Amino acid sequence: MSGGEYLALAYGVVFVVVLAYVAIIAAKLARLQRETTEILELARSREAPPRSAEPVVQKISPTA
Amino acid sequence: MIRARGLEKRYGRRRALAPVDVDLPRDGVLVVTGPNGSGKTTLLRLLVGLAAPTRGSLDVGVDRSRLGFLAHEPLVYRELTALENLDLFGRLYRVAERRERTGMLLERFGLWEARNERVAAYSRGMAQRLALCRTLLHEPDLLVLDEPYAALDEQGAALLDRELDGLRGLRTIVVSTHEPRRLERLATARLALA
Amino acid sequence: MSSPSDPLTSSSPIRSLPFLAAVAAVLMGLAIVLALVVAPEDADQGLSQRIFYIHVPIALTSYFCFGLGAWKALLLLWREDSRYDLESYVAIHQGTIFGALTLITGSIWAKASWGVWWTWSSNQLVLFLVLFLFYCAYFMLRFSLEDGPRRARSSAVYALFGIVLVPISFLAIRLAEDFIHPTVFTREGPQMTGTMFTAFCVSWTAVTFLAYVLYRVELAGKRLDADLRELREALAS
Amino acid sequence: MSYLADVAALTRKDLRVELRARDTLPAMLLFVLSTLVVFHFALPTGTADDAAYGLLWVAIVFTALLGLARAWVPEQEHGVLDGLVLAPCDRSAIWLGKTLATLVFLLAAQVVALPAFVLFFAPLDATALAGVLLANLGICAVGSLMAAMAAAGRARELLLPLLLLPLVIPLVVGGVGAAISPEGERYLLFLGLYDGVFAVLSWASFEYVVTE
Repeated sequence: MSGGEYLALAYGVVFVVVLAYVAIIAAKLARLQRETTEILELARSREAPPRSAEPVVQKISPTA
Repeated sequence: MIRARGLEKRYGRRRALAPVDVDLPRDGVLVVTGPNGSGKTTLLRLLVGLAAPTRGSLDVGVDRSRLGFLAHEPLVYRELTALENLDLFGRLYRVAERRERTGMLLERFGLWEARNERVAAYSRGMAQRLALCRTLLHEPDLLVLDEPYAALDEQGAALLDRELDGLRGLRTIVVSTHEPRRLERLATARLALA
Repeated sequence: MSSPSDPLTSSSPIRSLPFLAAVAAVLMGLAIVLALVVAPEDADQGLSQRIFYIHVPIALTSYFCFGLGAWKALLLLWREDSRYDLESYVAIHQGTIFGALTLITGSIWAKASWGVWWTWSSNQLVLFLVLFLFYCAYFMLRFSLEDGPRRARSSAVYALFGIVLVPISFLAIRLAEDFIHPTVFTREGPQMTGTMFTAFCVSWTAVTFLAYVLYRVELAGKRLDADLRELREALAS
Repeated sequence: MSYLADVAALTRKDLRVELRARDTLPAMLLFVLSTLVVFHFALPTGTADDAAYGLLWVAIVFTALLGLARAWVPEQEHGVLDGLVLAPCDRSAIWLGKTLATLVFLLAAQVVALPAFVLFFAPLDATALAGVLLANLGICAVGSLMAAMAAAGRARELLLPLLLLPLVIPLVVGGVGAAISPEGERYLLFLGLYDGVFAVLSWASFEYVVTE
């Protein structure tokens, strides 16, 4: 292989890896979108509105 | 002595302890009950500082040197004898007159005869009694006991009852247990974890 | 006991991401044009010398990512804010990807200029091999520890070891040169003329910028993941 | 002063546990000897001494790994590590105690291994020995911290070598250099630098690795 081909190989590898990375990110994006729609249906399917987010506090009942 | 607001603990996605509030005055006795997996052990590990809370605030009015913790595990070396274990922890906790205190505790919990035997040769109940000696060795101000009666036989349980009665009003105690009736006369506060 | 901030309130806004990505794309385009066309032909190495304009910037960017990961790890240990764990993890993930690229482009360049796919004589390449092994172990550590503060802290400590390892192992490799086998020739940085130097600098900024954008994209993705999981849990319980 | 007392108590405890259990030290002794014998057959007769020094260092590193893999086992039985972490002593004392104990075991294995090496392969001069001693410090200091990290993981026997080997590469370079290079002092200096830097880093970060 000549100098020029090695050059193309080097830049090609970099380009392919970055492209693969972008593809992985795109796949993650699709998964996130699917999950969001799932959660949306979960929210709609519940009749009662979801409980408020503040912590469930167990009261202590000190003895008389 | 202990003040906690909205104390919660998660390990990544798993929630080990639902938010809980605790207010325990000095020399109070808090009995924590709840089914397995409700977070009793997690709460106690948070109180002694073995785990950091994920959310909420916690203030324990005593530092490690005035704190005694009895866990599910005896927290002693299997290959060392009872005396060697208590000697090691005595040094680490800077206990004054270490030998006398160790001897007295081993005597009180019926382990004096077995003092030179390796813990590996101990039964589960004897190991639990040794763990109690280790927990009380440095006369801690705050005593945190995780299901102390779990492995004790009748005689061991009676020894523990006598010990706790002796400390009532002198020490702050937090106990998690499945037999709250046994601590009915001692408890000044109760916390039921769902 | 400061309670760590909620992942829901992530601070770095996603709004600016498209803009950053556009700048990165322009810079990369400019860098490639400069490196392949504008920069003068190298006298003895010919075309393959132009690999230099992509190989060295990627190596420097990899150092930058490992440094960023170590800095976030230090912040995690110092401020106990679990937000830094994710940032340190993603930064080191970027660093490892660029580290692998450095090894690949480095070996291509070695083949082009010395006819061998691997050579122990170029110190920087050997250093990257050591670092690559180290940071692969970083991921092994993260995958074997259970999610939680212990994993965050252990990973942070290991990341700090990594950044300290860089100068130490560079020194070791230079010392190792004397007895493993004396180098036939050392390739100190080529004396760069004006346009070569500008091409290098543009390429360096471009690749660093690209890494930073990828870092922010992945970070946003992972944060969204965490928030969605929490939302699902809040709804399910 | 009490810090050193804690460290002494913890180191003595480790030595006593080992003398009682007698599982790590004999294993390390036998391992290093059998490795050297295997190397004898692995080396074709004509090879130069330099290769033998390299193999000595492979034997030392893997013997250390064997010892470090069992370093925190006593603390994991009955959850004793929590007991130590709860004690009011500075948590780095736990690390220092374990490092010194592991160092004693490694030295004990080398008391047998180094004479055997000189017998089987090639002589060891003073610089080479100094190199071994300095590298031991580095391996045990970093190794006991890495072992503590790996102990919390699932596949701990697999994880420890992966975590430690990249960090040990500079030590091997320093050790081998001290043995074969004419100006061995430079390598001893480098080993000293490594020990100083990584011992302080391990000392400072141990606390973060054991608390949850």
